[in-house]
Amino acid sequence: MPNPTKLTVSHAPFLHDGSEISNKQYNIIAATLLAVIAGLLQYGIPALGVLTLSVGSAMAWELLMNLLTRRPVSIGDGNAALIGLLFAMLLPAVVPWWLVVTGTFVAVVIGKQIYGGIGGNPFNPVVVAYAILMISWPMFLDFNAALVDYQFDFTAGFPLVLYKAYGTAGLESFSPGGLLLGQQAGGIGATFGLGLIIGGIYLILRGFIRWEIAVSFLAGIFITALCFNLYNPEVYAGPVFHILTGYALIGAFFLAPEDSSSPVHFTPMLIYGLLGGFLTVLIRNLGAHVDGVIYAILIINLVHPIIDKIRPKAMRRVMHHA
Amino acid sequence: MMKRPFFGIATPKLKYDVIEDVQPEPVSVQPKQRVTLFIEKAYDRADKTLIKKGDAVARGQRLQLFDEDPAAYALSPVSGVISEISPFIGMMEKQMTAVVIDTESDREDDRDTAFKKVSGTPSIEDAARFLGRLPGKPDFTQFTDADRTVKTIAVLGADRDLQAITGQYIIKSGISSVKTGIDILRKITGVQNIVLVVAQHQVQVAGTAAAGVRSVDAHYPSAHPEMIIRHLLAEQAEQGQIAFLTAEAVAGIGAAYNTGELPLEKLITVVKKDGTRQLVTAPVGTHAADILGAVNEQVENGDRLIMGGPMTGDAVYSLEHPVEPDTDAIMVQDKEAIVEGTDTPCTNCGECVRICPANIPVNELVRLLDAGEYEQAAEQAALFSCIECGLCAYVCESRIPIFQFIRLAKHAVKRMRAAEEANA
Amino acid sequence: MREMVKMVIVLTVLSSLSGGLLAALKNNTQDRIDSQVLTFVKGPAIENILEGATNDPVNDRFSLKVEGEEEERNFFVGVYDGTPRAVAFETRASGYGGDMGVMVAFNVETGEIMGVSVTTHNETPGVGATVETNTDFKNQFAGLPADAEPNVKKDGGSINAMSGATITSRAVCKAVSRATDLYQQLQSQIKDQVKTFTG
Amino acid sequence: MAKTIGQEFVKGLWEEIPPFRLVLGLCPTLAVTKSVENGIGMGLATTFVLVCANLLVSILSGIIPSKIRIACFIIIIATFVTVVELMMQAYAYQLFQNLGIFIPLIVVNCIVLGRAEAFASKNRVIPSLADGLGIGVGFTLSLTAISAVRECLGNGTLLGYSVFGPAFEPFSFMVEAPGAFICLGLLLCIMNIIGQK
Amino acid sequence: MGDYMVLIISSMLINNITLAQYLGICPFIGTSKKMETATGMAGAVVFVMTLAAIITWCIDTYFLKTLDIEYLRTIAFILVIASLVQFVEMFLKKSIPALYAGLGIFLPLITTNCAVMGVCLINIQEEYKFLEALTASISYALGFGLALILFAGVRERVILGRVPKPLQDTSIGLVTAGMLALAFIGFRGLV
Repeated sequence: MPNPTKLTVSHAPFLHDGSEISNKQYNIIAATLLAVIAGLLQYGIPALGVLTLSVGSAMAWELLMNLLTRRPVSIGDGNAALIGLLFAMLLPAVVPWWLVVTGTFVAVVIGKQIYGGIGGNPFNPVVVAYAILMISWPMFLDFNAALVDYQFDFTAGFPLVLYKAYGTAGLESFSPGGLLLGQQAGGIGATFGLGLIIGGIYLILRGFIRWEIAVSFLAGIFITALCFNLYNPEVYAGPVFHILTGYALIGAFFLAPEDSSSPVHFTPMLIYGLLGGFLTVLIRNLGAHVDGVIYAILIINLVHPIIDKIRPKAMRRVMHHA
Repeated sequence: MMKRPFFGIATPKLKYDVIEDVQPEPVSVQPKQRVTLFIEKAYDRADKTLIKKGDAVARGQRLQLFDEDPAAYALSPVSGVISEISPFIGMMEKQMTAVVIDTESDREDDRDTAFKKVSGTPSIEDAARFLGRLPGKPDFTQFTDADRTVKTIAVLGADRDLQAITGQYIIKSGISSVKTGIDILRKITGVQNIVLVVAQHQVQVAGTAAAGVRSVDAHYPSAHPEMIIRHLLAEQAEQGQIAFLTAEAVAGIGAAYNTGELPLEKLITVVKKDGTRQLVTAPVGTHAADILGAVNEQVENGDRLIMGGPMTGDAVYSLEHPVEPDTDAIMVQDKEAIVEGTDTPCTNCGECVRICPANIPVNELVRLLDAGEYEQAAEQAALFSCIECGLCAYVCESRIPIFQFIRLAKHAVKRMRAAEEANA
Repeated sequence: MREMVKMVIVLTVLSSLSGGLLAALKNNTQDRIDSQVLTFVKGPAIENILEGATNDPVNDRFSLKVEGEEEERNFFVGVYDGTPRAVAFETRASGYGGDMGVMVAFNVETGEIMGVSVTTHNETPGVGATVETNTDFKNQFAGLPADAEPNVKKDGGSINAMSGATITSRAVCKAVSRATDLYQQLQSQIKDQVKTFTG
Repeated sequence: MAKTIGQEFVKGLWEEIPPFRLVLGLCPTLAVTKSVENGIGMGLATTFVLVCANLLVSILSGIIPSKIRIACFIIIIATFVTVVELMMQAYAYQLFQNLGIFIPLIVVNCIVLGRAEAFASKNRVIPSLADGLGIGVGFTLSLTAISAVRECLGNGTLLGYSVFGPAFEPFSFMVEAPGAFICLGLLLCIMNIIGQK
Repeated sequence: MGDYMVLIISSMLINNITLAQYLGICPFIGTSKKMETATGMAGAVVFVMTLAAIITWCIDTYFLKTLDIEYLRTIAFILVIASLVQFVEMFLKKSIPALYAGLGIFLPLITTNCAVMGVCLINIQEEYKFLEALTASISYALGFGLALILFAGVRERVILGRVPKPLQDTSIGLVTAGMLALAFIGFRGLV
């Protein structure tokens, strides 16, 4: 037959719901916007510098690794940008440039690319990077020291440092409403609680993050903090304080639900979140670290492959097969 | 139409299409020039075939390939002359033989009478011998297999795949033939418990067929035999005790014994590029080009032609591909609408796990398959629990062709195990 | 059987050779090891708290028998301006990562604590381990009377604990308390002995 | 097949360099490489034990009945480890303090027992010596390299001398436990890349 | 009671034998590629480590220290551990074959597992009393087992990923172990 029609041949199924990685990443980036803009308004130009440097260097590292490993260039999927953005959101507004670049190197190269790129990493790259920097240069990540040049019309202390040093006595100047609106020192994109909550709810409704993880993470914080608080209200702060300070909200909505480092089954997701919340408060109240969220997430990342084995049994096939 | 909803908190559900109350009569299509038939047997001893190139065949004639293998046959839907016999490789390296018959319109009335002679006394042997390639492809080996005792026959009047309405139309318009078929099945198989499984809106119509009626819900893949057993017939779920036949096949059996003539017109749902549907009847073996021409559907370079439904069908590379006895739908997809698969790794988002009707840990499975660990996938990640519905690949945000991975892996493992057994 | 005998002989000979070699080596190095331990383990801590002493406190030491203890304890003497004025000795308490040793120096004339310094510890790096360098914390002990029983604020005492390292701080307090007890118990003997070290 | 003495020595420096090629003896590699001084000290101590043990094992291999050979090897190795331990206490006490329990633990270092069992018990004295020396020097070189990287980045110094000047903020993660693991993992990767070429 | 709690948590999590004290890394990397092997090794280590620590503690306290020959500690300990492993192997083979089938192949590996010897030495170095030594040894052993099993869980996943060629196997294993150690730093101060 002369000149037959050339058809596209591929495998079933021939329908797709249209979801794609980049769409999800860009939506998560969009969801951070409220919190990021609030941070920029609060901290001004230096924060913008940190933010752009972080996003830019993260993408540069990704490109470099793509070239080195001779794999398709993947900066278009937005994941590197998201990693850079989330990393910057955790940082104080005033940090040296080399710290940002090292951080994104650790996040993108060691946290993600050496595991084979997106989906391979067993730990959240952003959290790994931040934890490593926190060990190396705690003085640059100390919010009270970093933000000393800023004049705010509210108590400009990092609530958790005050809490660690003076117990509940240091917390009188913080009101839940103020904390929710970002009247606290903290990371560029981690203080404006309301923005993070709105962004998180948007992502949950759109199905880009799992509500099971976010909700159970916050529930874990709430329950544990409540228990401590009831046991000794003089020493241990209440649950609302714990949820609205530090990295609790950004952790619950943006760090813990990261796909590659979290479980996928229903019960494991709940356990994962609850354990994360529990550890967060435990480390804050008893541990050596000021904010427990980073390590709590690392630990739940670590246990996720094992708890994800708690899953319904696969269906037994009953059809007869020749 | 099939996109992810804006609010994606719940697991997406794919709904089966429902036949309209006023459904236009199917368009009748006749093959132009030639038909192609597949015989499920390797064409490996070309000199020993019973049929030869140049043989004249009559409508309804059994075309058996080898003398010692009576199960490898096709039914000629037309009268004509065999113009070509050649090997054909189907999906998963399946070795088949393609037989091309040039139709001769002047021999239209020449009918094969072999079946008519035995149709007075229905028997399972004759049914297997003559009716196994009727439209709907009834599998009579289910009853002759010594390893299993069938206690229930499920007649599937709902459509397995999305967008097709073939099964529903049979129930709507041919319920009396289905009833006759069921009566004959009772007689020839000895199985008394016959259940008619239909879509919810057709329960009343189906009730007239004097059989137990069950309805499947509106969400894909509830009309899949595995899901029907699991949800509707769980009490009889012993391995191998339930046999499945499509309503079209049962109606065909009824019609065949009623008239002594073999019904060879296949009912097909044609889904056009714009998503509209058209029912068509055409002899088994009719080329897709003839059918698409009859419904005025233009196919261009880069479009996709799918034999079967959108979730489980096969994309074919030629418009000359024929309708097979079990091709319920023919679908044309515009090149703009095609979503290509990618080589991106799994991001562990878990959508596949949540949508999988068989509770397979698909995320783990796909990682194992990506690393080539097929045996481990079978042991740890329930590879063989897969019922091949295709939903995992439908929701995959990395656009991994998971469904194809799974089919390949199953094929590889089966072949490996067979080789091991042969060596043992 | 012969093989069995051979096995036993080889093993015995090998073990005895090894034992003999090591015993000889041990005897020859014993003294040097002892002085090395004093110099490197206790030395820095002693020099730290007896800062400004004109003698070498590690060498100017005496030992006393303490009731209920098998081994004798070493006491190090600090000479200031020609007069032996200070004595330092070590006490132990269990910290976060096991036992820690604390060297406590007393002024024999006033009976006040002159300083404390940590000799050995196994505390968490970055947390309890800062006890080595945290002078603010350690300076709180200087000037306390010899009958003091220091305690961290959390336990109702007057010492500010190092942030995040309550257990380590507690252990230091406990060790210092033990030292004050011991000092009071042995005060007269110590004073007698110290006098013998004149410049 | 037979290698010259030189080849026996050189193979420990590249072909079978521990712990990169011979992935053994990871614990001391990670534990003591915070500073170059410790790294070299540990390397030399291990080399001493390796050489002496190889020497004695190859001499005695004719006498030792094969059933109790492992026990004999262990006694020999443990003796030399104790010798190192005592000598170090007497003459290099600070190093002894820094290396801590990893000095007695040379006794369970798989490299030492491995060489005794796999090489020295089957070869003559001179090749065994060369083998022990080669592997030992290779191990020392590896430890020096790893500790150089870790000390430089983690402390900004090399053998105690400042490398990058006062403006450098040390990446102290490298001297902590997680840094040790990650650093060794990445160095191993670099070795693999070099080895492929 | 509280002191023992502190001891347990610090030995198990904070001063984890592998992740903080660098002991037993060879088996940690070697047996963590599959969950089954990891569980087997973890079981064997818990069993042998506890026994070895107790026996060496007794030998040190009642034999070496009384005779004042502590310098023979290294020889004594390694011989005790080696013969203990042999004995346990023989004992299990005869009396509990089921357990032997699970742990058997790991037992010979334990002789050169420096974690076992390390715990014995730590017990002496820290001057633990008998009960403390027992508690610490069990906690160290459990800590090793816990880390090993968690590591195997992560590693099973990492192995299936598309790790670049030069990083595969031990290299990526070490990096992942580093992240494990990083996570365990989070436990600091938790007593």
